Amino acid sequence: MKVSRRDLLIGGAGAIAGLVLSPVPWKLLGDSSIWTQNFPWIPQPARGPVETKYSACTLCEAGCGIRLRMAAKCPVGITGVRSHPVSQGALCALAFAAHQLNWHPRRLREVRHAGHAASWAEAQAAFRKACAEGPIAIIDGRPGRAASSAFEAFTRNHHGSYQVVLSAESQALSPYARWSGVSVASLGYDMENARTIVSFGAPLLDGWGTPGRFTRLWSVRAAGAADPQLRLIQIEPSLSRTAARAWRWIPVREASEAALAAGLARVLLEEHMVNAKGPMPQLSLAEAAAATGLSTEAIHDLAHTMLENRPVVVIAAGDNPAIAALNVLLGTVGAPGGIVRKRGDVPVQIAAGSLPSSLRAVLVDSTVPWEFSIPTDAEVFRFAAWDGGGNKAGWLLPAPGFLEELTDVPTPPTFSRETYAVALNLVAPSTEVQSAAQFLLKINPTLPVVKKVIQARCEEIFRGRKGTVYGEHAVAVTKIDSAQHLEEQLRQGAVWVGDAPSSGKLQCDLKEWPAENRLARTINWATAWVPPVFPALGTKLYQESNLRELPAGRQG
Amino acid sequence: MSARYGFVIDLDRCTGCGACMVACAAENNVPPANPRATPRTGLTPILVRKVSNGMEGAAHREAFIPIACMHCGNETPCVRVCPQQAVEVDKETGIVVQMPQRCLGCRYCMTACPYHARYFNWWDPAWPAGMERSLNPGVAVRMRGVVEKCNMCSARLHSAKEKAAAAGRKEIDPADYIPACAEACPTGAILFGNLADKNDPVASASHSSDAFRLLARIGTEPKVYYKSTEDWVKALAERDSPQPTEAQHG
Amino acid sequence: MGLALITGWTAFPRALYVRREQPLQFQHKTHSEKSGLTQCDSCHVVGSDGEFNGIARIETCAGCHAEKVGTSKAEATLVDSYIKPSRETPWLVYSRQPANVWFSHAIHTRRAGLACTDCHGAYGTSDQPKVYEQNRISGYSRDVEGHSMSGLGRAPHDGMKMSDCEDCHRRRKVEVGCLGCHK
Amino acid sequence: MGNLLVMDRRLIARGAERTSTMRFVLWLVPWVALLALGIYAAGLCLYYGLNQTHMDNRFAFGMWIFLDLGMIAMGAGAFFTGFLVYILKQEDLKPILNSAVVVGLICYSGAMAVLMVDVGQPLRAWFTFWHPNTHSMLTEVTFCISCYLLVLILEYVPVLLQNRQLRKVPSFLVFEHQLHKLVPVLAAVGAFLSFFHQGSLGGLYGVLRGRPFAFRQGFAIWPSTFFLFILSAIAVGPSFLMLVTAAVETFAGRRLVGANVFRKLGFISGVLLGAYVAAKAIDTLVWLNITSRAVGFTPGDFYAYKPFGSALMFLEIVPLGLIPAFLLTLPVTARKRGWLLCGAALACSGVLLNRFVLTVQTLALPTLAFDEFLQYTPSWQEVVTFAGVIAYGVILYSLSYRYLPLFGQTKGADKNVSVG
Repeated sequence: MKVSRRDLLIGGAGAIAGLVLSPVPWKLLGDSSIWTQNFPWIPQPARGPVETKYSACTLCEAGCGIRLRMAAKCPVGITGVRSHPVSQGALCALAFAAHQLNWHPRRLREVRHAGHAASWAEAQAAFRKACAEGPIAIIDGRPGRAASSAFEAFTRNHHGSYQVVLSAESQALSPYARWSGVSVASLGYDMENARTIVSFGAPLLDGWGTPGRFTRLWSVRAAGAADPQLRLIQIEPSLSRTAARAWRWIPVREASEAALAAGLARVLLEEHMVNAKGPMPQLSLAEAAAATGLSTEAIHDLAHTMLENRPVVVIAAGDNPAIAALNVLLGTVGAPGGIVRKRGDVPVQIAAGSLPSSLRAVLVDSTVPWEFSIPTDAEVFRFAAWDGGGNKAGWLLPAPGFLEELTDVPTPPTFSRETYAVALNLVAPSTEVQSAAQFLLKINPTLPVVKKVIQARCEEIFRGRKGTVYGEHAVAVTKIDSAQHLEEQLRQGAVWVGDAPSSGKLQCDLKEWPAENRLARTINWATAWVPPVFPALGTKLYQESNLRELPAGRQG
Repeated sequence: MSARYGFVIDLDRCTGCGACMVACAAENNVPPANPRATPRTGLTPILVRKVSNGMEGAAHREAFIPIACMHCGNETPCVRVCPQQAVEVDKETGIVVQMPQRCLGCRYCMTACPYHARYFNWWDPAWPAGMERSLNPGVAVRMRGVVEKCNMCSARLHSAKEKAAAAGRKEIDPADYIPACAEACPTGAILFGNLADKNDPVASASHSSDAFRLLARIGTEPKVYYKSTEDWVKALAERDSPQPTEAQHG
Repeated sequence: MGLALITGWTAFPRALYVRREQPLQFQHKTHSEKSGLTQCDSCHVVGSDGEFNGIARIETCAGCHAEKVGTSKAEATLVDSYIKPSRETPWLVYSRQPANVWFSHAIHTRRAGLACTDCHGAYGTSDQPKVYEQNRISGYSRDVEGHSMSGLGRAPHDGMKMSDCEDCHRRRKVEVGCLGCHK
Repeated sequence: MGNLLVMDRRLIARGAERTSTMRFVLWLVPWVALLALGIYAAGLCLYYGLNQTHMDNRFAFGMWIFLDLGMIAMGAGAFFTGFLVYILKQEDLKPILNSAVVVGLICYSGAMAVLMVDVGQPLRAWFTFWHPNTHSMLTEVTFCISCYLLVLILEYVPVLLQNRQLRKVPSFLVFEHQLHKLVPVLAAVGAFLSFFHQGSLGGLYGVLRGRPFAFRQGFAIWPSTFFLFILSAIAVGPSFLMLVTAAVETFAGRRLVGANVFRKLGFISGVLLGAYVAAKAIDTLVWLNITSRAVGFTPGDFYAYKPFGSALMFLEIVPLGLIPAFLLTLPVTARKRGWLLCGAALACSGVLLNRFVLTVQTLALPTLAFDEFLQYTPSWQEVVTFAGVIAYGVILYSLSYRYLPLFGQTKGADKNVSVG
């Protein structure tokens, strides 16, 4: 039979009509749009039981208290802990995305030697050999931890040297340590009792010390008030975040802070505004003015403003003796509201500025900032959880990432009291990692084990019967029935805080005005943070907005 | 009783640290930037903007203004223009809710918003391998080609409601519901609460003499208030007051 | 035209859904009658904060099935391939909602006092799992989309699409906005 | 090749003079290439997403929306001529009616196509029909435009059916006959829909209270731009038809419609343009002095930023508004074809400029006190996609002109058919 054009057309029309009356087009329309709502390539959150854990942030020495929301045994959210006596619920911007760090593309996933993949066994063998052949050094970025005591022990047994890299905050305190013979680790600022704080470029409102402590203090006592209870005077060449919010901002020339300090000292001494009689700086007021770009009157006025509201404490951004000397003149060293001594003697640490020559090997702990370049030509064993790039020489050893190891958190340097906390390994390592302490333990099984040291420290605190444990509630140590119980609380995220410092017992005598002026290493939100990488969400701050810039040497 | 949730942001206290932005992104499963993203194509449901008084030298002042959805309570521009009801003002809470799964990505709402608080997903969301395990199960991940914005951390409102129901309560416990940005702010600059509740600190703060709203004269009744003691900052509220310039890079 | 109609109504639905078997032949009946787990919440628990655990996790099963109970093949699979290695059973969830849906069992059972069967039907007494039909395009379970193509002549608890929720809410005069059910 | 030639010949109406197949194909080739390129660019945007464009969160609308608005304004000729012919019984305009329908169809379908690329989730676009937000101008636009597109297609079908080959199917003849009866109704419906969506397109921006540069007071639910858009659209619709016709005449190398048609179109266009300019002037004054001032925006906020100076506003109102209005209406100039076309061209560019200012300048201007003025340049994908649409238009029009009686000049052909 012949199909005419007409039949075809009619048939076609019929088919279309039929389809329209069937569910086909409508269902397809609906399903395709539903498909766009659940694209298979869009990741979905894992399903699983949700729980809450408390711990301390281990990404810098501040050790802020964190609350973790875990889903399917994996952290899905981080918030601060209001009841935490040091951080008081505040965290730095990056900490809120810290739980994503362990999957950072730059996560170090394998042992590397001279840029090539290697095995843990090879690394072990190489380090053992090195120890046998000659002296070694271990560099620690965060002294006073359980791991640190393992390092010290190892260096003792293997005639090596244990050295530390101090944070800028600690460096700022080291002049007092040098003058008083008290270890930096025992010093702190009694900000809660100060009424005027003169900061020479220290980013007090930008991650300095512990993000929570000063920002909260400032927020309560200073923010927005024309005549605040707490006066923050910021001396800084550029309008930093701190300067922008300070009560007064004094713009000075780059690196002229020491000169200003000298100028202020002259005014204070010449006008007998302080009890101290000297030493008098060599620099004249006019010279200071010239150096800083301020008028002599301005320096003069500043000196007077400093003393209007006492106690006053001066804070430097780094190791700057001239600025430290101001505190000595002002008599704020060892006085309430000034530089205080928070505990008895702890061993004085040697800064790793100049390593002894003729070293066979240097082991660098993962707490040492990536920026720190090791001043040695010995074989380097560097532990790191993230590869900051540019490290092709020696050994690169994958260390545990965020909350992947059991560690303790000693007192942050700037705090006025002694504290102690524990961070559990809440997250299962996503790759084969070893901490430096574990690594050394394999070589020398007699070393103190982190777990044991933490136990011992808890017993010590328990026996000391001093201070309070801040967990769900604040409990005085005297009210806790056993050391095990105390340790248990710390393991669940509580923090122990010693009693208020017994001020005094801290004497600094200056024979002459410190001439040398080591250039202060200014710190900010980024360098206070130890990992060389930022959490992926950091892009919100430096790429998807102009709020901040990704600092040089940092990986996004 | 129906609430009117809102914010009072104290600009004297904002140090521009950016904690609110990161905390918000983490809470709401906002993806990290695509390598090609810029400040104009990024996703920042809350965005801290830096402003200056335009002066030189020691007279130079800067301030930071966190900008999120203002949850306009009157003639809500985006709600009015959305052709397919992907945005609505929630009767119960006053939250202006964006439903990305309903959105067709026409971006009309973005042209309507005077605060630039709405963001388009120019790329498919992507996380580095494995990082999807860190996603918040309370929030659905958006897809490419839709508009999103601050929903006042509705996931937290949900869990608060669920908790209340489990305890046999009808009303949520205010302590259970606080958006990520307000919770994260280290200086307590971001205050969150129920503007309709006279006893709520937010309600009183919103009436303080230092409080103001952005472009209030447009008449959209934003539920985000700002506070400042500095006159040049207050002057940023309206267009016809002396204008400072946007400062580049922080 | 007729041809088009027939294909559209018969062949198409078959082609649209892929039929998948559950990993285990789970018997609700046995559990409720023989093992005395008479209440749904013996296994499907609403937690203290109102969170719903959904299908019991493997630990719960292990509570009774640490060793093989009976000799059935399913029993062997359960113990050997899931409980022993403590792997979660990859159940195909008939009523799984898409990611942007927020549904609180606490609110619907505690506050509204709905019974499980109101939405899930009498599935709790079935003696073997029904076949799981998945839409090839949208990926939804057919129990969510509803079995009848025309949408006519549906069983009360057939379908868990937005329209179904809305119907019930309308009937019970419970008004909620988008936020009420979406995240 | 050979049978292409035959086919081509068999499709052309008897008695109608058309250029040789060769030349026609050569003419089409570049356009087809451009169209292919456009489809490729659009494909990129659909596959990789809108990151292929240079639009961003602040410039959420770009070149596409501007040109869509422009195109639809130009397409207004279709419904307006229909309205004149069938409702106002201006029979002498009938000759250009078919051409008008094709132009309209091209403009509207083209705009629709671009919109489908412009939205982030085209597969969900139909939600607007399922969950419409009745307050939204865009809903109004979507409904009207899609309905009117149907109308245009229905209006196009009878033209199509006048093709020599298709007329051979008797049932089609019947069908066409019925449709022809329907056409006046369609024209009426079309007119209604179009008046509406032309307006809603204006309303689109007029309702943006968050954008004081665009926001206007209005009557009832409609801002003044609603009415201004209708007026401007029907004003330039005829002008655009004149331009198109003139262009075709140049290519065809002979007059297709009488000078009277041109003059009439010109006159209508001119009068309406005059009315539009007057209305616009008043609207501008009200807006600058009352509407925007009330919310704290001064003219400085709108015209302080180059290149969007007040010169632009002047350009739009006088050289591209008032002057063409006179050129088109004054007997002196209207008698001269050259002046007439010149006026038409000016009028069209004036309205295009208006659409540009409303779409682009609105988004470029700051709203918050600390906003900055923004720049935006379209990406090649955006440009090429749109160029593709132009190509599509040219191709469709060329085919229609070659094979269909666009200017009712195939009377003779009809006779032949009935004879043989």
